[in-house]
Amino acid sequence: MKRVDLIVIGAGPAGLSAAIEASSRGLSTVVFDENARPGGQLFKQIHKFFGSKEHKAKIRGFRIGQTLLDEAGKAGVDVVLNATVMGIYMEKEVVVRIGKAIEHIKADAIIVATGASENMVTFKGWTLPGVIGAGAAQTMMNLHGIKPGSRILMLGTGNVGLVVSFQLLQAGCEVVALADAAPSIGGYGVHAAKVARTGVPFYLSHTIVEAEGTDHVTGVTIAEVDHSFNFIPGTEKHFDVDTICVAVGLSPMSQLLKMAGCKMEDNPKRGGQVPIIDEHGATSVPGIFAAGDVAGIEEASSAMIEGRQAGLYASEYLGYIQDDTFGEGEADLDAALSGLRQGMFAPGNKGKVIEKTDEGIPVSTSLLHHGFVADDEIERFPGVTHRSGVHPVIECTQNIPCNPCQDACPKKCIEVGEHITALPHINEDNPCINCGMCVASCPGQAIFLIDEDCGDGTAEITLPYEFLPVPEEGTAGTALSRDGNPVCPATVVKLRTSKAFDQTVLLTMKVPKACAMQARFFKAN
Amino acid sequence: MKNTADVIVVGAGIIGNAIAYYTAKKGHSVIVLEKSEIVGNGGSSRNGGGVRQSGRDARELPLAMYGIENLWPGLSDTLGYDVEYVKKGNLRLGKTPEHLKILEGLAATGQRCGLDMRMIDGKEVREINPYMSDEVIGASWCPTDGHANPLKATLAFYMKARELGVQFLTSATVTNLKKKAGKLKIVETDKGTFEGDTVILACGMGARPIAEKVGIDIPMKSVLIEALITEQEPEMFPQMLGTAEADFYGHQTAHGSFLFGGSSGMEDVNADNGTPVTHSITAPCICRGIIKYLPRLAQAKIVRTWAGWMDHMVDGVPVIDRIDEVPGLILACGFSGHGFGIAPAVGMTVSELVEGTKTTVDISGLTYDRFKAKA
Amino acid sequence: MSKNKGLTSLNDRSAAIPPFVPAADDDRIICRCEEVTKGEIRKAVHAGLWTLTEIRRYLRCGMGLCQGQTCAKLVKGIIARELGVSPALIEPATSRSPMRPTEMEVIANESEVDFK
Amino acid sequence: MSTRLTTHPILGTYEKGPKVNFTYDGKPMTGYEGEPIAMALKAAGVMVHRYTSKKHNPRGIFCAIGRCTDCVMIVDGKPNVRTCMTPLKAGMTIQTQYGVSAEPFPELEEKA
Repeated sequence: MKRVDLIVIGAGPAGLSAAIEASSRGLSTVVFDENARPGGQLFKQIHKFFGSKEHKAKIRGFRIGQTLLDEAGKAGVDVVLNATVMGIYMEKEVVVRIGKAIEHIKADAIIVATGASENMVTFKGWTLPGVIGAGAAQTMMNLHGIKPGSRILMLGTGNVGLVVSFQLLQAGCEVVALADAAPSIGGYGVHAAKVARTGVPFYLSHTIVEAEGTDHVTGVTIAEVDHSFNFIPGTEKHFDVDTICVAVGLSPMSQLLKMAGCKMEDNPKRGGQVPIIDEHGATSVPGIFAAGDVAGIEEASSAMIEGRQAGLYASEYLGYIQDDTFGEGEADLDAALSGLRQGMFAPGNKGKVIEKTDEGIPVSTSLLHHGFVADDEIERFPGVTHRSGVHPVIECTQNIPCNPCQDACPKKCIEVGEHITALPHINEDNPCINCGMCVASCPGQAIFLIDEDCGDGTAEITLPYEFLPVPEEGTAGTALSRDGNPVCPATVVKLRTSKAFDQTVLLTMKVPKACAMQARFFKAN
Repeated sequence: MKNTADVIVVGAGIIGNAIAYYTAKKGHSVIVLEKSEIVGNGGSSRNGGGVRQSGRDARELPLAMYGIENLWPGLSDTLGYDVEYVKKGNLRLGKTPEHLKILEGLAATGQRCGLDMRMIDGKEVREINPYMSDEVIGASWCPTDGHANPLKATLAFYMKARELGVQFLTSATVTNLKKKAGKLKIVETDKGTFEGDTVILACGMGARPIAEKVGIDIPMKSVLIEALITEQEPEMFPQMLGTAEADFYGHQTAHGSFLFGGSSGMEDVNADNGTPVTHSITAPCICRGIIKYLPRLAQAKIVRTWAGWMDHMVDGVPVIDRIDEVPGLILACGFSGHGFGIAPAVGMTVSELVEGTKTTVDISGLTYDRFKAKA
Repeated sequence: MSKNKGLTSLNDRSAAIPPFVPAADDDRIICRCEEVTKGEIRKAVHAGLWTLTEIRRYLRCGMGLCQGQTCAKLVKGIIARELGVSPALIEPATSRSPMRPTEMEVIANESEVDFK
Repeated sequence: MSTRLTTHPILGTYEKGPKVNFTYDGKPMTGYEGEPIAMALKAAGVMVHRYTSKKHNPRGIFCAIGRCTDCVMIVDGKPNVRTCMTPLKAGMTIQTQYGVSAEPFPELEEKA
């Protein structure tokens, strides 16, 4: 039987990273993926990633995917596409379907990086065409250029629900509302804020009563739920929609590991049925490793590091690594991974109610319940300061693992510090030169460059703009506040694009001086 | 739950469940102990669902014939759960003259025992089942055979028995059997000790190490069998199918999917990791077999394959017997891969053994003391 | 649903569980592939099928084309609620080859494929 | 109804194969070669891919990545083809699937 050192199952962020690591250490490595193109979900991720430099922060997901592919090519990784692994049998034998045949192949080590599948909730009418998973929406618009619908309700306010809602807006769809049965928003506040400021309402403690329609969705009714998730009569809200998008979490796709005989556990903190693994990603079956979402739901950034780790340990397991070189790489990866696993959204904090930031600042309750920081809350955060001339206002209010703003500012005006989950603060000693790098680099689109007083009764606000059409300079319109409501008239006075901004347009609008701390989005009339 | 009952049954497969049902129906209290956490975890959920008389050894044929005549037709109504019984005949197919010779032997046995069974040629095979390939040159045909859904039938007996008050304990491994004043009464498990006037071992291969505790050795071995099921297909044919060489057997279920069992020929020597894992070579082998006979199924998609241990008795038929040398012990094991179709009759018969009455069906060929060294 | 006191294992299949109460959403499809409803699953639990495997075998939920990708978690939740226990107590479904529905002619074709 | 995006603020334009013709329940349609069949249908405003066996309920795209199998249709005479994973080719015959057949259920005949 054909045998290789390592079989990696899944060519997503974890699998590719694992294969690159192992291949560069000399292991004969083959990657199988059932899809026609590699990269897993990375190529559907058009937003800039969070994290730090070593996590490829501020780079858009699909570009990271391309980089991984290039690296894999350079490392000599053999990626076999349209190759569906049908099972892992005894003695680490993998049976894979390629074309019209099946192939038996053995490996001395296997890394399973099969990722996750979407969870579902049921409601009346949930099987109607027009009710789709959030992943389906991403696939349609970001891979194939098809609008998933015209008017869409999003169920779920985890990061997937928030990010996909924004992507739907970018694709020109109307998102009528986001609903979530939970009492507070599950994903990053900054992701919610960039959706809320465009005027999309959030309905927390609300879920779907019914998807309406005979042959496909024509409307939806949501209603408020009590603590036991029972509907509260009289709270129904109806929307005419043609699409309902469901984003209620992910489950590890761990069936192959179970079939291979790995010890499994039901771990809600890791998203469901996961293999029991040690800190190296090793399962209970010697030589079988797990990396990425299949070992516990996290972000793609963590998946890439876990993949590298699994690749490293598989190399060690097969005797391709000397002890001294091993220690170094291991420590770097451990540090990178632990960086991502801190802050309010750390895996250990799942389900906990956090009332204060690490800095001791009360969190914004408006952000958690409505998707935006209220006017009377914003001033207490360290990124929000006032001075004359153009200066950054950083509306970053939660401890999330992210620090590109610190690296982006050439004048060291913005500081996050050693812990990447700390809230960014302004170094008042250093001047802002209005270069815009911070605005473009913030994955949360939470940084604004503001001249609070231009001297003529107006203020200028520079904001990140990622929609089409981009309004021309001189366009008159309306400024929307954080809650998406019109706040004052506004005029576009400057548009900046740059390769360094990576498709993010820096739009500067002029508004009445009094609205400098309210106006956060521009809508053409 | 209580720890005492009139009857303790070890094994909650279709045999154990049927015994529990018929015994409880007669008014006896019953406790069923099952090693797995799942009811029906052995061969009961890993077979082709054949309810046939044809091809059986003369010693167990009476059970099959009685069941088909008297029990299967009304079983869904009796149990209150649909077991999807279909009585539309069994085709055992042959492609070579050697195959036909095997089939003629089986047909002769059936006829000797009064079974309506005959040889038919390829043309008649295709009249009965137009999907058969031209490679099929003949078959044995038994019109009163049929099939049922083994998963549902096993659980139907369980659910009905439970309704009748039978107590089931899963994840309970029997660790010892003990006599009380010369009579087998005590069953020790990792979940406690149970006591009954009769102890019935209906746990397949598991019966061998348990029976050893009271000095009884059952000459059987375990063999891994595999099954597979397709996606839903348009309705094609109602017969139960088998082949002369038994390379596959199965039927189209009420749902539309095709359920087949089969083997690779390596079952006796395949390695195992302690759980019944499928082997990578078996499903391909079964599929190749099926396609030769039924080319139309080449594009049917397999959605699932699974494996399970079967208890193979040295002479290919079970022991169903009250063991005189161990008063209180009844054996019902070693069904050798064809226990499903006779399960209702076995359940009824064992309930008669419990009561000590003369059995309705002649099981004199299935005694424990029949095993002798070769002459 | 009232919580059942003391049911810490699902081994004693005669143990008392909360009574079956018909619900308005009993006709809701849970398994999309095999069109199994919530009510059917709930009734099966009350008939003694306390494991995911038994429920799947009896009702076919999770046995269709997608092999439970979508409904396994939902079914598990329903079983747990009916029994008044934590979903973690419900054994997970087994995983079987093939991971995706595969034509017989493909499985039958074990030719050497050169994927290099 | 949903339409094709010609430009996207982040992705720019989409790479597509050549335009090809196919039929959907006998009606001529066009799509791009190599894109999943489901996408070509979605772009053409087709929502219902099949009606289920038991309850005869409509289904369409749900997961779009080959997991849920809700989007299966009859493609070139073959039932249960996952349209979200199967690339469109010129001349394909795509049919709504009723149960596992192309025959409309009696009560749906009028619609079909």
